[in-house]
Amino acid sequence: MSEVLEPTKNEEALIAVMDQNPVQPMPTESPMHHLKLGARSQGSNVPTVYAGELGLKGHLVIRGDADNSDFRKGVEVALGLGLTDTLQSAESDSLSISWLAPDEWLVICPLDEAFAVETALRNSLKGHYSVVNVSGGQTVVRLTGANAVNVLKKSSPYDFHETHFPVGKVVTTLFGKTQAVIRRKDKETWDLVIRRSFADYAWRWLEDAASEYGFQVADNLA
Amino acid sequence: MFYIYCPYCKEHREEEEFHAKGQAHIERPADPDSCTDKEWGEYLYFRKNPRGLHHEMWVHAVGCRKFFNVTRDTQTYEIKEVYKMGERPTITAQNQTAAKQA
Amino acid sequence: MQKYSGFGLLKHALSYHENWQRVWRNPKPKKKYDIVIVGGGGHGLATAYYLAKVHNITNIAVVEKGYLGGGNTARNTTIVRSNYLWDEAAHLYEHAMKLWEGLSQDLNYNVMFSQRGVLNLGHTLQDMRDIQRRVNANRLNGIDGEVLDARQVQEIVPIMDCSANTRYPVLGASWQPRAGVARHDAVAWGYARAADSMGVDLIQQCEVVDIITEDGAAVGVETKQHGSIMADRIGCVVAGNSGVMANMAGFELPIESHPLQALVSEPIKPILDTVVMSNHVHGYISQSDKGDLVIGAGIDGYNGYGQRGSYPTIEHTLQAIVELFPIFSRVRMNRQWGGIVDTCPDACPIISATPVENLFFNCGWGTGGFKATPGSGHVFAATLAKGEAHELAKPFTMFRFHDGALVDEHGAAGVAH
Amino acid sequence: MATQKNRLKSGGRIDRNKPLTFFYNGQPYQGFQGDTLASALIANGVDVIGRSFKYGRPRGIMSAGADEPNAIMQLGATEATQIPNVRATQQELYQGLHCRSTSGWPSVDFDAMGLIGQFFGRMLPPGFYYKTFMFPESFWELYEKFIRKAAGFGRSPRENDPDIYDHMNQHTEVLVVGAGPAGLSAALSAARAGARVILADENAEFGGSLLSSRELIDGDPAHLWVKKAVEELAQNDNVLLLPRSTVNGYHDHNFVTIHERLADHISDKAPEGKARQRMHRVRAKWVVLATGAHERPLVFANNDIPGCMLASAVSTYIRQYGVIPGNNLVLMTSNDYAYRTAFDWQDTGRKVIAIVDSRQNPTGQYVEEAKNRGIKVMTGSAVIQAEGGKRVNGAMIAPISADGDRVTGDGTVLSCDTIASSGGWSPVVHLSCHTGSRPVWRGDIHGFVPGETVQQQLIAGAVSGSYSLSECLKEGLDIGLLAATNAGHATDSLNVTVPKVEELVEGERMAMFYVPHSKPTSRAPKQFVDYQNDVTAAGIELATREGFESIEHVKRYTAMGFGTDQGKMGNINGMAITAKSLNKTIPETGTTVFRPNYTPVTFGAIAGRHCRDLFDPKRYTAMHEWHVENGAKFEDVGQWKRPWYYPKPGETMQDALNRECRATRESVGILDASTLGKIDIQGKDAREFISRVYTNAWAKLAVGKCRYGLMCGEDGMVFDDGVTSCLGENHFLMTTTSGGAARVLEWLELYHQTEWPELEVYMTSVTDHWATMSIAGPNSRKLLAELTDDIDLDKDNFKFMDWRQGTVAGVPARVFRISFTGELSFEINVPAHYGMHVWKKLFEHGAKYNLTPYGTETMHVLRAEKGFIIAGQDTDGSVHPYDLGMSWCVSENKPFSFIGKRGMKREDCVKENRKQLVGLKPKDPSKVIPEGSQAVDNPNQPIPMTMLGHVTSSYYSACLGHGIAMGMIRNGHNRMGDTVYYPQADGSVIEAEICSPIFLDPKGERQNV
Repeated sequence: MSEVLEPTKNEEALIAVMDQNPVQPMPTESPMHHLKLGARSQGSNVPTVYAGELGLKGHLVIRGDADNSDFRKGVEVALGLGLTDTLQSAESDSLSISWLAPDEWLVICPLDEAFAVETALRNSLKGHYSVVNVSGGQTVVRLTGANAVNVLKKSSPYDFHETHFPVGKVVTTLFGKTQAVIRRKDKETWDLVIRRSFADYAWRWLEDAASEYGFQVADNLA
Repeated sequence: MFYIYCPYCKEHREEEEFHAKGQAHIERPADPDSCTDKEWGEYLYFRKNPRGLHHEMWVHAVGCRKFFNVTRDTQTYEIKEVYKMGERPTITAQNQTAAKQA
Repeated sequence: MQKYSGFGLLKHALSYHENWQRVWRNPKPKKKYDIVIVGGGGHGLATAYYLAKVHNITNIAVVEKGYLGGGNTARNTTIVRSNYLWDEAAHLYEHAMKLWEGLSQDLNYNVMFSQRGVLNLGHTLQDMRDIQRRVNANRLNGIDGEVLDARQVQEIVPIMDCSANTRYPVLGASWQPRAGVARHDAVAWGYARAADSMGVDLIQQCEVVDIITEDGAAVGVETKQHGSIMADRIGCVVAGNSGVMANMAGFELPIESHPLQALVSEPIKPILDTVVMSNHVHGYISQSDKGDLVIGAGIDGYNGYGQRGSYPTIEHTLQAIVELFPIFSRVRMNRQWGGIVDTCPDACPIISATPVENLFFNCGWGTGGFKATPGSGHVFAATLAKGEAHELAKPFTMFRFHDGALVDEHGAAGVAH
Repeated sequence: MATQKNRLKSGGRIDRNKPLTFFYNGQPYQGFQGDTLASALIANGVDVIGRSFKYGRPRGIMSAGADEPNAIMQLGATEATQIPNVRATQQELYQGLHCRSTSGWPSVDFDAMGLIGQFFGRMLPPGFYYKTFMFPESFWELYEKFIRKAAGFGRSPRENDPDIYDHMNQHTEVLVVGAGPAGLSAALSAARAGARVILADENAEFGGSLLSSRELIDGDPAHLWVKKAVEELAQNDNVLLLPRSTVNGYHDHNFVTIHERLADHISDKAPEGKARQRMHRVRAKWVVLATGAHERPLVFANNDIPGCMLASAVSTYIRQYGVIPGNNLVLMTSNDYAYRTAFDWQDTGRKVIAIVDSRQNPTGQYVEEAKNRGIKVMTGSAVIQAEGGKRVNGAMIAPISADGDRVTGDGTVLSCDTIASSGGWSPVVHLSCHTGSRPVWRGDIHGFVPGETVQQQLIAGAVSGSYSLSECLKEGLDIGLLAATNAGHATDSLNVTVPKVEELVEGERMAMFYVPHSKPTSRAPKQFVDYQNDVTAAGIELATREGFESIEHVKRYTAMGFGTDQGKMGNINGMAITAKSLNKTIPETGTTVFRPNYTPVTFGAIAGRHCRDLFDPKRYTAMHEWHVENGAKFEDVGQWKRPWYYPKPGETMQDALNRECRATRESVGILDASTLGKIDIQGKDAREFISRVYTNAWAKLAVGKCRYGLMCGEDGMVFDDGVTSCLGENHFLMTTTSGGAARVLEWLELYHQTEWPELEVYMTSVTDHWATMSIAGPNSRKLLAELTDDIDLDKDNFKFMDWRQGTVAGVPARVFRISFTGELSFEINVPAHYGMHVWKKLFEHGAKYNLTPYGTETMHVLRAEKGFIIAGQDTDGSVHPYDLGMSWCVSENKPFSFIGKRGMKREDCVKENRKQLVGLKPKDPSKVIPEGSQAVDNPNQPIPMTMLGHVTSSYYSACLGHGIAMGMIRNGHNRMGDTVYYPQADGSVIEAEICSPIFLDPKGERQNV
């Protein structure tokens, strides 16, 4: 198997693959860094909604033909997780994969593993596909608590009732006047993937919508 | 507000997630350079604008970003059929009227 | 024609208003007319009026499938202005503006044309560039208008939030003092009454189901209720049905019909004395003489003949209104409705001959129809009378969509309410 | 404080232990918890609560619900919490409520208009303003002021709303509208079947008519059954109960809006942090309309004198609120059911003078009961006229013909203080009409019922014309089950038993709308149809006499139905009168379409949270905080907040621009360019795809190279531009304008998905992923060199329009040697989470080079000095590349006919004399031609002048020491050196010379060093 482990020269010339992790760790700022979430005042009444920004993650967008068994296999080999079906997600200890479109999936992994995962994918995939590192472009907000679902109902026209949105389902839909990829992690916990430039708005919206239920910023949700 | 079935997400979504993209099945002329101004103008601007069944294109903009076709009654706003790019409608004004006469 | 005046009113009051005459007759259609106008809305009735008045052609019928003035004439936000960007459009709308001034006296019917001025707000630097460009063009075209800064806007509309802390602060506006609003129903009724008095047959409840043609030329219309009515020339002024009508005659138009929504608040005491329009945040508002806040929304993106649009469009509009006028947040929406607007790719109308001889179309006014009513009728009357386009109508031929000579009002005029 | 003289000792659903003080026109009054403002006013014997706007006639409370036309109040204790046009019959009473009547000057009790109205009232028939105020023309403005003053009821607050409003999106299988007998039953059976159910009712308490009914259910008072039903529903997790929630709009595909009032019953302001009202945006699989019916008043002379009321309203006030609106009642009816009002009245111990029944010989159980109760029943008669001023003091009763068309004998006046009337019931069809369905007339019930609809809608109870309680209960249960079944629930095993009620034996109802008078309609005292707009029977006759024959014309001419009650009380009567005067039937006359809202809805509630800070997203780059800390002024570009310029203390904008420009040209400046759209394009056909969507050639662009591209629509007009780089043979990075990013990506997807699916290419937005900073100026290379050791910056190894991958400030980066300023320039892309770090490092090292941050305005100046266009500013959708003088950017001989190629060849696009983009140099170097100025050849030409084109961009160039501009000039490319004139609003004229738009470094040497 060793020969497939490193990309062939030819591959490199075709696609500019880039390890985006510094050799030495460098200071980072997450999309919500400026909001100083830790320091934000919390609602007076007893919290029934908690939310926080998960630290920086590796985000990879995979594109390819779901009906191509080589592609399916290749992804499974590389990730140890198979492509998920329409509106479905799967996760392992370090990875999650979410369906975004019939030919598009989002893989979230630890930030410093993004290149390793991309390389693994490129090593095991051939033909027409693409892998794009978008780690800097989005962030994950984890929303939990008894009233989390009501915050979502205020924010999106989607039906979040468990008969319609069971654990593991993932949808891209409206969030206020921006959008989010929303995944149900468990009965009361939801992960929202938000684009960096909208993060400030999304957080303020969320805080505002949650305030009446008693809202608390939580940084230990991961 | 419409409730539109996305054939790629395989469920109904609110109209707010979509953009209407106008008449469906308009094909770009194979050889534009050989088109007359008239032909090109019709491709650019002239549209079917029926009162009744209309085949139109929508995109699931806040969602899977896929374009698809919708057959909708422009009077009652009923959606009769949704089908993917490259597919043909099974419900048309012609076969509807035919069905009525039958 | 029975003359209307304050004195007349008094006279009739003494006789318990029992002797008012009909405002128009209810004639049976003749077999043939010189000109048949399809569509009894404001534009169609104005066309008939000017045909009779200016061109002395009175052997005319206006056929209307419903009731007079029952289409977009009865469904718009009644804004009248002429500050369009391009020369062609500006001249056409200014022609209309000049006819609006004095129309009540001309028709002896008070159309309540109220020249309270229109503000088109600018919220971005590009908005302001576009406003400068448009106002300069207007000025050199002889159309009144000036560019105001935020402070001057605030003086004209003290209740509007012109502060810097809104999401898209008001940077300034274009201001056309001669612009304003009018009573939409009265416009249709006034033209109808005046046209009728000159002998024009107004035939309501008469639906055209086909255009009768003989070797490539239109010779009449087939109607549902009265069979065929023949004519030397036919003018179609059927906003909201233009596409359908064109298909009857066997051709397509560069037109799509979209829902355009509007709404009114409950009547409140006078508080807004001018018309405020914002293309950027998408809200258009004025206050009617009855006291309702009259608010126009944006066009819905899909084709629709249902005379209703989608609810989020209403939400976005009221969000914009509350953003501009936070004090209106507690005022309540009484009623919403929708019209059908025929939109052209360049947001300008079609006043034109068609592939069918003797068949003329006046359509595609999009959101600009009401304000153009007198001008549209006036130039279309000339076009029908002479069989060739009036000077002001020439740029608006439907064939511009072949050679590409568009008059693109999208650029700077935006949504042309 | 006034005593509650009309409050009954017992009865009603109010809490006599909770007295409430409220203020009406400044006077304190008392009511009880459970009162509406209307019931409390009646309890206190307040008769006149308003004046009619045209005639100034005194008006009293007519109804007990949404159909009330008269009791329109101004509510609110403070300026900021004013609420106009509150319907007293629907406003719950709370402690300290402040309200005022909205009409009458100087007061409702003495109204000047009232006098004027008596004299001039006759001068004001429908449409009077169309017929006058025309002469002289100049006076109209004056007339209009007077007309406007008279109009309008309440007033807007003058201060900003302190409250917040909220939206909640709901999805349900069954939405039941109305919690009367039918609605409650429908909700019960649907819920028992396991469906997700929402039950909404506009009132505070569920139960509808059952709360004031005389009838028994399973042997108990009806309200006990209501209690049980509500308890059962409340315990079901799948049921959402929404009291105080008006279903005000029924939209397409079963989308329904519900306006819930969370705080209006507590105060005029919501508790801190809570929403005052909430809009539920409901998507329902099935909608069950159980909206009931409104009673119709009868149209007789002076029927607006306070004391004239709806029969059902009188019963409601007695039974539900424990108040009685008078002492001596005359009841006029055309049906049996209204008799109960006389019984309710009599049961309180007050006097029923007579029941006046329009039917010749009514039968039925209530008629018998009335006789047994010793109530005088006058059959074949009608109240043809009310007597009185500010309160009814008599009813003139006369015999009428069997068809109800004529008065057949002399009238006699019975003295009384209350006239209750009932002309039968009108089903509340409003919601079913909202999506275009037309109601249909049913002769047997003299009313319209919902017509055919394409919505998934069911109807139950009175709205379907089933008026008896037993019918309502049974229909409700059946329809509820049907809805659940339709929604996919098994219901056959379910056994729902219909509660037992004693069947009421009713006699034939008579179709009675307009009550004849001994005088002809035009001469009889006013007979009101639409109270709020002062529309009378005579007015409607006049309208039809004048030729307004369509019901829509009648409505618009008389303003019938345009009030805040939207014709709930008057429309059917008005149509009946219209039909009569046209000798048509009501169905022939047709109905009118009802539109949302059912009852008025607060703007704020519709706007929801999308206002103030959350009106629209503000998009920030990774370096935004730095810009804020360094005093940047911001410009809105799309949703982005971009630094516009960075003024130093004491600097004017122009000072700052001059400084930023010079620093960049003389040393080095830096721009946050992160907002540029960036699209990652991969696939073996990427290159082919790109060459189809751009106007220029891409076949030979080598890996490591960048190229500028123009994007046109199929009409050949420019709509976006940007630099695209070849990252790999199958890999490109496209940049777009900041505002155009989303549009361009959708545009590319459109062509890929619809026209060229065979092309193997994937496009992914990386706009947010890369932080982009552009350093420009002679020292930019030196600066960059200090922060990278693995990129060879040698001018020959890293050429203009090359890109390299490497490390900048320790962060993996892509560096593009491209320039929008004409200077030596590098665009550094790093993952956005490192953006701030790299940006700050650049400043650490940049200090010695006087590294100067510049914003969009300086960027505009610098690029204008070089003649670079900005799509959207120098283009407006009507110019093609040749107009812009950018033929070098159009590759005619590409094999594939790229998008725009054919469009720009159309007759009008290739004609002589098009407007073309040129440079413009003011003759007076100190002048800057205002952007948007219009050029003319002859400044003395009389208006209208011949315009040549407008100035698209114009600035003062500090580096050149004079103003520069770009603009459109007709045939401009062939007019180099000509002088054109720009007439200004202030009368001045600015002269400019047409020149090349490239003002600085035409050979491009600065960027190639």
